[in-house]
Amino acid sequence: MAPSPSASGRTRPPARTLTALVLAAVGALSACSSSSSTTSTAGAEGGGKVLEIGLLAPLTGPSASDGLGMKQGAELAIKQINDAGGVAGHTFKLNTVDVQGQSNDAVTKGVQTLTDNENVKAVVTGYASTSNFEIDEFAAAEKLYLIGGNTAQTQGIIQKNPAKYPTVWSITPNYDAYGTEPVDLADKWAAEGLWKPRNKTAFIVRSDNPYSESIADGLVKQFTAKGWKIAGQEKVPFGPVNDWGTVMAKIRSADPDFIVNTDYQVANEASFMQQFLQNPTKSLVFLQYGPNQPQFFELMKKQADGVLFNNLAGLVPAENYEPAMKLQQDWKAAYGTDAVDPQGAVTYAEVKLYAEALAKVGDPDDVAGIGAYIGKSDTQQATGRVVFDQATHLAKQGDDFVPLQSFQFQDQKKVLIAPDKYKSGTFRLPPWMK
Amino acid sequence: MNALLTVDKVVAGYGRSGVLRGISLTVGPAESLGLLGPNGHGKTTLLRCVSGLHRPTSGTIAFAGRDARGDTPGDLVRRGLVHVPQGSRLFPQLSVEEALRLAGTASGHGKTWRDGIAQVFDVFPRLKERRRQLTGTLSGGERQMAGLGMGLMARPKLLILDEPTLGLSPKVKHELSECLVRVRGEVPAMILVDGDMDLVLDLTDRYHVVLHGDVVHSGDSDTSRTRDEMMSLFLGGTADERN
Amino acid sequence: MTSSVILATDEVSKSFGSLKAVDGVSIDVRHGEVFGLAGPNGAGKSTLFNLLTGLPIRPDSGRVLFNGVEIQRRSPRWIAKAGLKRTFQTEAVFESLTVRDNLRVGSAYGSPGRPARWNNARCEAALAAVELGCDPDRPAAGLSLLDRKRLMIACAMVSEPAVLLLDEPAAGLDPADQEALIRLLTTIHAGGTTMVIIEHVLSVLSALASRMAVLDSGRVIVTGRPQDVLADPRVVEAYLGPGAAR
Amino acid sequence: MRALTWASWPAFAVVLVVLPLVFTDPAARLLLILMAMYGMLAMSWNLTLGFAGIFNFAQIGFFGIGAYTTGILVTKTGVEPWLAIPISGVSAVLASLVAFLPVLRLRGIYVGLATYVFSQLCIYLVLGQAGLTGGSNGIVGIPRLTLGDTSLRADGRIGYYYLAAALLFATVVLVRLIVNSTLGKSLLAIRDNETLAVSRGVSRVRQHLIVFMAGAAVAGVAGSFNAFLNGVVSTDIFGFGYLTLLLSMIFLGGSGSVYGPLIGAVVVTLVSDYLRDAGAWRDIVIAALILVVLWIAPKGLAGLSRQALDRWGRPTSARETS
Amino acid sequence: MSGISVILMSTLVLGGLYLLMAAGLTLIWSTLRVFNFGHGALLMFGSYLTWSLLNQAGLPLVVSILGAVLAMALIGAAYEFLLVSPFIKRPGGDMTVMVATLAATMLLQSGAQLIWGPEIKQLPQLGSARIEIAGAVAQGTQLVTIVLAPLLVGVLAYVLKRSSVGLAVRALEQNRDHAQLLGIAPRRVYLAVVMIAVGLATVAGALLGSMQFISPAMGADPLLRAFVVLAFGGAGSLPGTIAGAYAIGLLEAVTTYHFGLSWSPVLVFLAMIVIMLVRPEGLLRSRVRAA
Repeated sequence: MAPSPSASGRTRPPARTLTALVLAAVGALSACSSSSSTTSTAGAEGGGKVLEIGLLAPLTGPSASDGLGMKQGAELAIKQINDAGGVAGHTFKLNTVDVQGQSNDAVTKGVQTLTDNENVKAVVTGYASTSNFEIDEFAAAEKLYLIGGNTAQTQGIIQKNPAKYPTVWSITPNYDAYGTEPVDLADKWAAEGLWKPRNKTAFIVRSDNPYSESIADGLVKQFTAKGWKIAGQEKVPFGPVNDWGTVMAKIRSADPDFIVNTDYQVANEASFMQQFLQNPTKSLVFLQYGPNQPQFFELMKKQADGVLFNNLAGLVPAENYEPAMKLQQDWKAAYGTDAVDPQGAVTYAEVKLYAEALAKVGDPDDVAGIGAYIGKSDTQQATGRVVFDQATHLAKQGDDFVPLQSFQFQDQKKVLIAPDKYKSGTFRLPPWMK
Repeated sequence: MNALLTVDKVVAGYGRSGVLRGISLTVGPAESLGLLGPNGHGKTTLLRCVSGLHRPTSGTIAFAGRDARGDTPGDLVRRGLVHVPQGSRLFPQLSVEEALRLAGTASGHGKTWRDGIAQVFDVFPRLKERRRQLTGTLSGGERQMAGLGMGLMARPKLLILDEPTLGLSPKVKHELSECLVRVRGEVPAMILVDGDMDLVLDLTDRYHVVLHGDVVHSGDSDTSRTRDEMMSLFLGGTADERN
Repeated sequence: MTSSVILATDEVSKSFGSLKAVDGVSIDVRHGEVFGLAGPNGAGKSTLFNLLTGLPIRPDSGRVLFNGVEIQRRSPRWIAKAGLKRTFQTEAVFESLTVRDNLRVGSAYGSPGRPARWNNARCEAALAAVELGCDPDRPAAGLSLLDRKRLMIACAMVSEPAVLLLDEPAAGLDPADQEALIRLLTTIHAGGTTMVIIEHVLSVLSALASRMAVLDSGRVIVTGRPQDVLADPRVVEAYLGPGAAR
Repeated sequence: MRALTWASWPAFAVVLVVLPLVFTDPAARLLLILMAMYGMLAMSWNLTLGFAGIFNFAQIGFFGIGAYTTGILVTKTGVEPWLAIPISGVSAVLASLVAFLPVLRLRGIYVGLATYVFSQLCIYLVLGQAGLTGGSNGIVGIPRLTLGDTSLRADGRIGYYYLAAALLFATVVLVRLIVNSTLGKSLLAIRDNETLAVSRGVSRVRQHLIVFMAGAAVAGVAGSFNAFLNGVVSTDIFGFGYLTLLLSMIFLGGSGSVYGPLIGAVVVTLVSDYLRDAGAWRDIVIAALILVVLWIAPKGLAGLSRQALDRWGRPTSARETS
Repeated sequence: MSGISVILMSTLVLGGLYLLMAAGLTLIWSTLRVFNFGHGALLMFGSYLTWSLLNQAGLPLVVSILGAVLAMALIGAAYEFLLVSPFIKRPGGDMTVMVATLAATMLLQSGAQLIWGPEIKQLPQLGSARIEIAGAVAQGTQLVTIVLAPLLVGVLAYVLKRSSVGLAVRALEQNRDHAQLLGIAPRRVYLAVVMIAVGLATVAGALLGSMQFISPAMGADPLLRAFVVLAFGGAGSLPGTIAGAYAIGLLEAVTTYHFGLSWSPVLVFLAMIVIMLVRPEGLLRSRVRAA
């Protein structure tokens, strides 16, 4: 297509702009391709010594503190491995990609970056997207992908055809226990006389995302099965929730025995709790996941006392469990705190698991071999004993495998109150109920 | 002679169209100058240049013995050059009293604005009646009075009035021209532009006719020849031919 | 007699707040003539033009008849397409378009029915008609004042309007340019275009118009042949103040 | 000079064809694809924003609606994927009719507010219709485009590159056609002086609607392409991130020219890729770049390059005589 | 019963926050004819500055807020100087200014992330006062917001009504040319207006940072709501803005209570679009003007 023939006098701009454009594009692209080729020479030639481990982590956005934990965990593991002289003649380097607010877009870009990069031999994460769609991408690209969170989604994707995903393994177990444990514990405490429910009613707050929804659904089912009444439910949009006022009003008018909020984002849960405490009801409060993050306690301090929460994937804080104690020491040496970030424990374990597999298989390009080795492995990690279920590629759950740890803040400390095998304290009535 | 205002060879325009083509004039410290001439020939642009709203392309403007070209309208107002612009939009949401007070404080008479308002109310008793009314709701004549009053609030050494009777009915025009006589008594020097030639000639000492961005004719305001010239200018042909 | 009237207003009025800008104005413009509209500043001339073209205001009362059809409720675009084209007091052209594209827009959207095919020849003819000798591919922004006025007129003429409304075409021009413009308008009129011209300077009108009306304070005070109108004492009073007619 | 123009289109096409053969690295290919897609979006947005002077912030909405149309069609209805591309364009055009409502009555920045809110509303509607759109989860598992048995992803996404290049080429042709047509001239006329334009018989509403719909069609197709490229769609596609990214492309490149936004797309894509690991510094650099360009070169990089070429090509310019 | 009181309390808190934002936006819009897309980012930055003065410089809370307001007013002056005045006089300058303020948003947000990190922060409660009305509780910062926001904006409105500076601002809004001829220097007034507006946004930021959390993106939501307030109350009229802010607060509280947090924004935005279509000059504008 050409400009209209009558326009004889002003035919220059397109030609000139086009030239400029092409020049700019070619110049810029050659610059960029040369930069990418420098990285490829580092690894491609003769089984060069440095391997990259990709990390997908939300370094910015609402889950940034989880992302920081993931990064710290992976970095600590890599440093330890490199300091010990590497694995099978290779040392590791971390290649971190920010998945921001876990948006599909950002995750996709991150996945593309990592799958396009030949040097990246394995990718680890605590969690990346909310739907774990990236599992298919990594499987298609035949990259090793070790994942932590959103196990319901992982299970949904993998169990249709586990053979299609030989390189994808989740070191976090099935979340079903999240949907039952709080109910079972509440009944247990009532039976032990630690707590007297007035009418066995529960109020459930959920966030509009698959993780919160599936846990909330599980809880509703379990509450009903155990003879509880659901006094009310409220769904909030996924993302920052600033004003819980109307939700609180509904909670107060329902006046339940037990309040569960499955919105896992730490800021939302902290503001939920702060606003609840302005005018509390005589209810137990259970917050899904968020209080595990150190930031929750930093924001809440004394106000955190009494809050119940649990975790399937964090470090097992038991004095008699050696891998966990070792990580805690190393973490303190590296980062100055013995509050090991739960996501850090996950990525730490993932890197260690990969290193172990690589040591056995030897060739980092034998992705299938490494994947197969990991699938059959049985290791003691800081998060518990990791053995994989072949039908779902998830780690097995249970007190003898990866335990579900339940906590309560007591006297401004995080106290493990279940399971009995590891526990360091017992449930107490929260201060607002006294 | 020591002129209060000197405009020398000023060229100005908007974009590429030239409006003023090297116009020159002076106003003495106690003099009243009239500008006559049809629309679109540069009178308003000249006034905007003088009061600093518009930058001339070339030429010099001096006020009270100082070069005024770099001055903002605010600087000039505080030095005593006050321009009451054409049209009477004023500040529709300000009351008469607020508008007058603003004119006083903005021109640097923050301490004595109350006295100023009292004086303005002496000149325009009508404004006193309307003091609480928003200027947007005033009649056309009253709005012109408010505009003039705001001009007086700045205690001008030179007051520039651009078409004060524009769009007024004959009756209101007559009323306003009486006010203008009083205004003339309050200010040392004045430039008056108006479509009503009689009014201009009554209130000024000298006049210029501005055509095509330059002064084409000047004279003393009391000569009767002025009328004949203006007629030929506006109506084509001279009065003699028509008689 | 009535059959030759192409554009007429019938008791048209428009107020802005308390100001009666146009107050019961009735004029009629005949086929092929040049009709002048005069009056001092603020008399309501431009407002009347706005009412004729519906842009951007409509009359409060009264009718506007174009070829016998009431158009006072029609959209400005409809009126333009029907063949009533105006120019503006400020020399308005589309500054970011070239001279050629100014004409192209005028032709493509202003013509009644389907516009004739736009080509070089039409562009050149339009430029020749207004004696605009510049490079048609230069931006309109750089033209001199007179050339902008020429372009504005050409842009209106290129759609072959039935009536051309000119709002103070001579404003801002020096005498030589004014002469050139009057010559140009005479030529265009000789080509058969009906014109209504607003002009403050009556001498320009007397050179062009066959009939004229003088407005003051929104009302028509005199209508007639220029030489009669100029001699009327009411006109002198309107222009020069009450004392002038003595 | 005329010959050069005639030659420039084939030359442009040749460059588009050859580029991926020069840059075989998958990362560089991906960058080329993104440049082409953003180029399409930015150029089509500039039709309304730059040429027509409409504060249209709904373009991101059209992009997202195109993407969601494709996502829903191919995952829920089994429509032939290739067919989803034009359908997405059409659905974006339909959406543009709704978004155009504010343009009927509002002016200037108010149009900006209303159209921005339109894009925000898209987010909430998508979240509200979770059954269809997957809610905050988005739509995942969108099958990739294939040609015969070959996936467009194969060989470092070369298929996607050529699809993007073809779409970009078509967009450039479309934008040039519009800009050079009487429609394009009338848009400038309305922007310069609406009253005069209306008095010349130009209908603001009609002309603006046409260009609004044309821009929306391109954005819808780009959205569809994006859905196939990524295999997922989620609500971030309506978000502030894309908005600022594309605006910076348009204004960095120069909103007054046809190719400015394309230049901007190339530059911003490269800069943001180069600073991929720089975290927050990336946005700081891009924002600073925009501000510097706005300060020193109001017409953007395109204006700068034009100035440079003018000086270089025609040392004694006789363009302005007066 | 408690539903109504909760809605009312929510209205007062939300309305107060939106009011602080929207009043500044309105002021800037009516005098400079600029929609400041960076207002949310300025709020965020003010909030962080308050946090720093409190936790890093160790100042008392109230002093920190005042210090942040002053510091932000200076940043506001730089903002006007660098981002608004260079562009505003250009042809098509309104769009350029808008892009410049968007770029400023990017700069401030990323800058905040670099300076303060991605982790959220919080300011302590402002006081411990607490009232309870029919089951609805307001305490600490909420209570301060309920009182302070209308007080500040009311004082501002009164100052604009009575003082010479206020007269100058209003005159400039209504007739820029004539205002200059009276001796008003527009640039100085613009500067003052931007500084006041940014100061108000900082107060809003401190309140928000205490009731909720401080994060780089915290300003986006209040900005969007403030836009809705402007559409509702008619940009450029302070009384309209006051009414609009509480109307939007009420609308939001009611819709949140009855339709949930997910649907409330949809309904609020729909209301805004409908109002803009039906009454582009703002729903409340003419009535307030006539009063």
